[in-house]
Amino acid sequence: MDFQLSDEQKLLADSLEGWLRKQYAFEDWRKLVRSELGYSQANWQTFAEMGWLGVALPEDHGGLGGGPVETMVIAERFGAALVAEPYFSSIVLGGGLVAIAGDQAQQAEILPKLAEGRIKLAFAFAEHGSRFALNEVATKATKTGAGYAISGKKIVVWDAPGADLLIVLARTAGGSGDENGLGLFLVDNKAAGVTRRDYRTVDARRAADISFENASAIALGDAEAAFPHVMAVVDKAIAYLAAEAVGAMQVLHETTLAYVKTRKQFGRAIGDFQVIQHRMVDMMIHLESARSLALLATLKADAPAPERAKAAAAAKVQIGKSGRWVGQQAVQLHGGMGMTDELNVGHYMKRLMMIDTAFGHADYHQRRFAALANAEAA
Amino acid sequence: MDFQLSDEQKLLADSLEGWLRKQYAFEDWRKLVRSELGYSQANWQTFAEMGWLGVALPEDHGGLGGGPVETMVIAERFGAALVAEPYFSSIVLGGGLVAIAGDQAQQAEILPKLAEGRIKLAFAFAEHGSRFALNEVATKATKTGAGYAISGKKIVVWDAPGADLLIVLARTAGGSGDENGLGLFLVDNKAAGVTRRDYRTVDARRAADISFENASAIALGDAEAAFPHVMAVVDKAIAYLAAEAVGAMQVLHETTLAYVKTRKQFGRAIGDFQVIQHRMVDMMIHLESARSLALLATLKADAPAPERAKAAAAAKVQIGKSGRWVGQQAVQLHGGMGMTDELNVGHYMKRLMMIDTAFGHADYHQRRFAALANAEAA
Amino acid sequence: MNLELSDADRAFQAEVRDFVRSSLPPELAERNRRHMHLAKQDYVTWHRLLNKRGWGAPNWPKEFGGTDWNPVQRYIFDEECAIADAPPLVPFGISMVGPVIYTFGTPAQKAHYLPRILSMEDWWCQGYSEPGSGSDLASLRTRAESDGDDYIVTGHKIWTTQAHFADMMFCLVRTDAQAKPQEGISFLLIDMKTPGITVRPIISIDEGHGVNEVFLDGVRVPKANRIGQEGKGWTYAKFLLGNERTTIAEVSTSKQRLRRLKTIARAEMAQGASLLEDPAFRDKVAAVEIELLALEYTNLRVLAAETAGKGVGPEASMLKIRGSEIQQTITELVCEALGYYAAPFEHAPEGSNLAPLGPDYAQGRMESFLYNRATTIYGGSNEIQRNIIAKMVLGL
Amino acid sequence: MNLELSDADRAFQAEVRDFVRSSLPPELAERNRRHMHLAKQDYVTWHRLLNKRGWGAPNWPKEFGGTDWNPVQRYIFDEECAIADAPPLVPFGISMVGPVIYTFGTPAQKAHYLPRILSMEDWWCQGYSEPGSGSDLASLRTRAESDGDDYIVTGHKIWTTQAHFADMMFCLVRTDAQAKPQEGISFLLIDMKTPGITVRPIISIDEGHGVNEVFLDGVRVPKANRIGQEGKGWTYAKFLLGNERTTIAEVSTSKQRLRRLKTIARAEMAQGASLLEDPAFRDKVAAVEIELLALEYTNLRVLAAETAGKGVGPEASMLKIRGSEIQQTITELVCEALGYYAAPFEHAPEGSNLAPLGPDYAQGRMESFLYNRATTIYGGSNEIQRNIIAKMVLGL
Repeated sequence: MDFQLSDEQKLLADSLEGWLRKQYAFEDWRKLVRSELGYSQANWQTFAEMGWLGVALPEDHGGLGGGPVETMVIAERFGAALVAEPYFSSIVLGGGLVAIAGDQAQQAEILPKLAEGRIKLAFAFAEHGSRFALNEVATKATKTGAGYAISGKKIVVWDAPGADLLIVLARTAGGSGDENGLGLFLVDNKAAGVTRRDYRTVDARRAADISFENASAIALGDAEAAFPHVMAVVDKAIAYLAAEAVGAMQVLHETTLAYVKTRKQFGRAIGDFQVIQHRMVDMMIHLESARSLALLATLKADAPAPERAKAAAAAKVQIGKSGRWVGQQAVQLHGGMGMTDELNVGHYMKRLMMIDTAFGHADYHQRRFAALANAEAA
Repeated sequence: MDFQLSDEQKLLADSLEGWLRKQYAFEDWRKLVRSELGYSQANWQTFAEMGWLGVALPEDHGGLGGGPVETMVIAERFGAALVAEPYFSSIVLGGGLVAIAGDQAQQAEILPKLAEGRIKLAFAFAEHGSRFALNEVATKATKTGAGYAISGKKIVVWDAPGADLLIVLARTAGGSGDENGLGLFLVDNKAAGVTRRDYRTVDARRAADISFENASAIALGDAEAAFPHVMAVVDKAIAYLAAEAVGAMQVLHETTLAYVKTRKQFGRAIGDFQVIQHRMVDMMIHLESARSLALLATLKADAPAPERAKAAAAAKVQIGKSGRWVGQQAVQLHGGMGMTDELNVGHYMKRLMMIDTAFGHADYHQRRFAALANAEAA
Repeated sequence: MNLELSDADRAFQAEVRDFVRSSLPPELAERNRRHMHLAKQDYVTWHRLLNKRGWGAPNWPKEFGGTDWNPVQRYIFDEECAIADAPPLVPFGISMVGPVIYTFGTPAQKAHYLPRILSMEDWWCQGYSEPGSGSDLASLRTRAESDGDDYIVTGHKIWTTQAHFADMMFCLVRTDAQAKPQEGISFLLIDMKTPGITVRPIISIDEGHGVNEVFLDGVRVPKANRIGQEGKGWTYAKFLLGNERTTIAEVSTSKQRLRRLKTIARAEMAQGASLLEDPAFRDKVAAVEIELLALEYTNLRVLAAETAGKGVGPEASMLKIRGSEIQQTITELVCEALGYYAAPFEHAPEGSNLAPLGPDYAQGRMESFLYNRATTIYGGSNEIQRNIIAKMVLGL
Repeated sequence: MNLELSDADRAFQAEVRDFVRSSLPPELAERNRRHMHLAKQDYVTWHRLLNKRGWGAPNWPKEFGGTDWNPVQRYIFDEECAIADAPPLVPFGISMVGPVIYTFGTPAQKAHYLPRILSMEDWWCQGYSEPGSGSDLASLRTRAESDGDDYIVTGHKIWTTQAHFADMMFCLVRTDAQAKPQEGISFLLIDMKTPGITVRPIISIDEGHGVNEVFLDGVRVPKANRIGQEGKGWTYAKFLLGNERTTIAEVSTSKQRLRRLKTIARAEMAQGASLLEDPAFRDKVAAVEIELLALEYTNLRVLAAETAGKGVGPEASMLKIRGSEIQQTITELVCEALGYYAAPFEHAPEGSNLAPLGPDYAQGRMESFLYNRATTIYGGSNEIQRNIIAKMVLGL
């Protein structure tokens, strides 16, 4: 049992922290998210050059062959800086899906470009009416001569506006809710039959609702058996989000702690009041509990499916509950200042709320955890 | 809209408070509950003489014709004094069932004796395996020449050891879970075929598990259509328990408030610490919320079934949650002293826990409330 | 004891309902449903419709143009307005400064200001908080120096709701720097058009503009605009804060939001059933509905005590605590009910022909959640409210 | 980073499991399942079985008869003992006073007391709390007056766990009434058979006898029984309190109780399905299971930091807070799972031939819930633990 970062992992952490400290202050972030694209293409190239895009991609295809721990190191730092660049969509989800579901040729084609920052991916899976169930897919993929034609509507596709390729979860067989008959399909974001409605999200990122009308597509690997791959990548993505949330909560805890030490009311720093002190302690307990389960989800990310899924579900529950609580308390303890768009605190709260929503709220994963844990013990 | 007690109701409250103050101090209670019977027959006679047993029974049959408000006035005072005499079992449940389900002759026979304290009733409804569902009844009532024969097993029949007559909920027709085919049956507690295992409960009261083997019984009213009567009486009983809980919480709040004002640690009264102050405030909020819904359940106790049931369910949820929280915090704030059998605080906590258990925990009634409230709004 | 409305109350309820149904412009109700921050004209329109009916100041005595309604009538009125999605009444004039003026004002102040509040010729704002004194009002630093018949006011107010709409501000200022913190404060009525006043918007986390900073730089205010005695401003400020007992719990608004929450949860599907049938979500909705029911009856008990002339003590802080917590729970559950459609955060300009994103009921819900995070902060944070109860009610 | 046990750890795990399986008398495991308060002999039996195997003091260095186990090995040992329902180790000797004696004691003290702790010839109890000083130990009033080579000790200790079993007490006394509160305290080892000592039982809310009052009336204690320097007792007391980092979270016990909770919830039927399938109950179980998982990994992180020689700071207070809260949640859910059978409260005497009331798994569960209400009170209440973190970790 070992909870220490390796020397290489520490170097990675240091290089991230150094760059972010210099290039990614809150005011830099604010400018980026107000731009049309919502992030910086130059930053993305830097991420490629620093090796961050490829660090967890396979060595055979231009990556550095790192694993979930490297991804966690990145996630935690990106969470602390609110990084808006589409690492999560393009690398964790997109790269993850290509690496697990794509055939050798597809991997060889796509992954090196991803690592070099030459293309970006977005994953279109959610539909209105399926809520968080990944197997409830109404979007259809129909075999054509050259490949597939996709029809259907996907909602809230994160980072779709800036993506080159979309990976679309669609049904080739079976009925709604079947885990069989689901495939992943590569669709050019500019292809005919792809209609995007782009928008900003509450956490200042970009997303789109996308209609597909017989959009031309090719299957990423097996067109009928993608579901286990999706679940595997989503569980890894949850580990990423958990670490991102830990980074964000850490900043909120530090920022709020500094604030309560200096803000005066009734002639005393508000941090002198016992109720505020205990609130800060409970914030810390939430943060440390979230950190423990983010670690667990990371270290189980390559474990057999039930073990992996149980750890991911537990982490998702914890970051959902803790993230909301820590975010809301940070706003509360900042008083009126916490309510302003000008301060960073509210933006962290919003991001944590969106992390809770991604792939299903705490409730949803609590039920998933119960099913897995109770099956195990029976 | 009016939340004031009438002059008569105030008199009733005064007479209860006066008597309890003189005759029912905690040390008196402690002696009573350690006796074989667990309460005082002399007190019971006093209750009869003071008119408390009959106050809410029908005027036609020896009662004073009072209603739910009079019952609430009694419940709150009895809750504050932890009164162990079987008012709830004998009068609220037993008397309530006879008054609603019994035919005229049965009412004329039983109710005056109840009001005079000459007989006591206990209500045998719960079965292991049915948890809190009152319609899940496996105990059978079979027609015989003279009446019915009861066979089955009832658990945790409150106050059965001291009762003269048992009212048994049993099935004459239908299968488990059917609301039709249920009847109420009067069984002599000493009848052949009745085997009782008596015991003490955690709140220092008395109860019994009872086996019936062809025990001779007569039907209380209609032997197949008692279920709506049972629900009506149980909802009134919940209003009683809610008011009893309010009385108990009030004492815990006052006792704990007095304690934190005098108990010193680190050279200050612990009530000087802001965390303790806010805890006391939250205790008060719980108490007042419980009081509001106890009132609502009381004032809706004679309303049409869905309205009555919704108010009772809401009150049961509130007193379940608040009662547990207030009880546990009272123990916590009393520190080691709160953990002793010698102090009254732990006994109130135990009683509040049993009140939450009676007829189903907060969860159970929250679901019941949701079903009623969502049907109403749809 | 009984919970029934009297026949007179029922008749009143029907009267209010009929009026609101026939008078409230549907597009106004619709805008109120969708937006946290209405345009000034929306508030004014509704206020004037009410005032025309004689209901411009539900809480005022008849002699000043009020309704003389009893608390039960005000409760009924609030309920009916909330059910119809009417815009909230703007509190600064009728609920806050109005009673101060008719209780402590000079005949001239009454004659001038009260009719203008009723007609909404004057929109008021509240100059209490300052950057250094949020919940701790006694530490305020805005100073008013005597200069003949005037004061010269200099200072910096913050979190001033709708100052950008306001014609007048009631304002706490320090007239005596030597006195103890709570003494030496005076209560002034300041014309917002006076030279030296600058209003700067504060954008809140919902990206809306509701609150402002107000800078006062050598603002000349006639002493005739002072309420009551110099140095006694704290008394009037406390009177004002203590006056808002009956609506502070926001029960009617929360009930309406809860109805909407259920509508949304009925429409949202989760694995073949509506979200309202999902056990975990249903339980959370039921839990808050029961909390709200408890709050409603606690509020009614307080109203009844008020009607019975018992006066309302600091127990009312309890209503503020639970009311704000429940508002936050409901607005958060609404966002949870929306699932992924809680995410889009586009503020389409009025009159835009872009179809709304996601279902229509999703519009403005996240904004509402975000803006409501302030309810546990403003008007004395919930931490302060608990301090007040501990001290004033529990004697701790 | 990895979570795997090393091969050596796995071998150790198998060794412990085999030993516990083959050595723990089944009736002892059974009694431990059913009762909060075991007989003295039950604890002694299990301790001596372990000691015979060389495991009498898992936390001690080898030179004093301990095991030299690393934190992971101790974690494995705790897990295996909990899974087998072994009685808890009695902490007073091996976890509390033992390390104080081998760290600060004289050669004579070490030679005399340590072997007697290992063999459990001496049962120890802890004389810290007094009626006036619970969480505020520095205010203690028991005084020790010098009389030649002895002290004469007079005072009143309370909440003394298992004093009625004890042969020896380690005791904080005031040797200098003039010094500041935390100075002037000394740490004495007192033979419980010394004249002047009276032990009075305190019955707790579970109706069990675990704690006591201990009255000391002119008790003569040789100065040779003082640990370290006179007036430095506070140092040794803090060392002792700081020593119990690894087991304070009670993770293994809670995991075993959670397994039992699920067994009960699987057996209890509610409307045609097991209670574990009831959505609300299932969610509550899952919630606490996830909390416990977080605690387990936080605990492991602390152990790992300890192994890496980083020492453990006051963060460990966090383990006490969450550990006790989780214990209370689980024991409360167990009582809830029992439904009406949570009510019977008969303490059948050992050897009674009355069948137990209700299902066998209901035995002792309410007692366990009630006794566990103390976990957030003793060892420094959770309020105090939060004060400690605020001050020592957060600098507030």
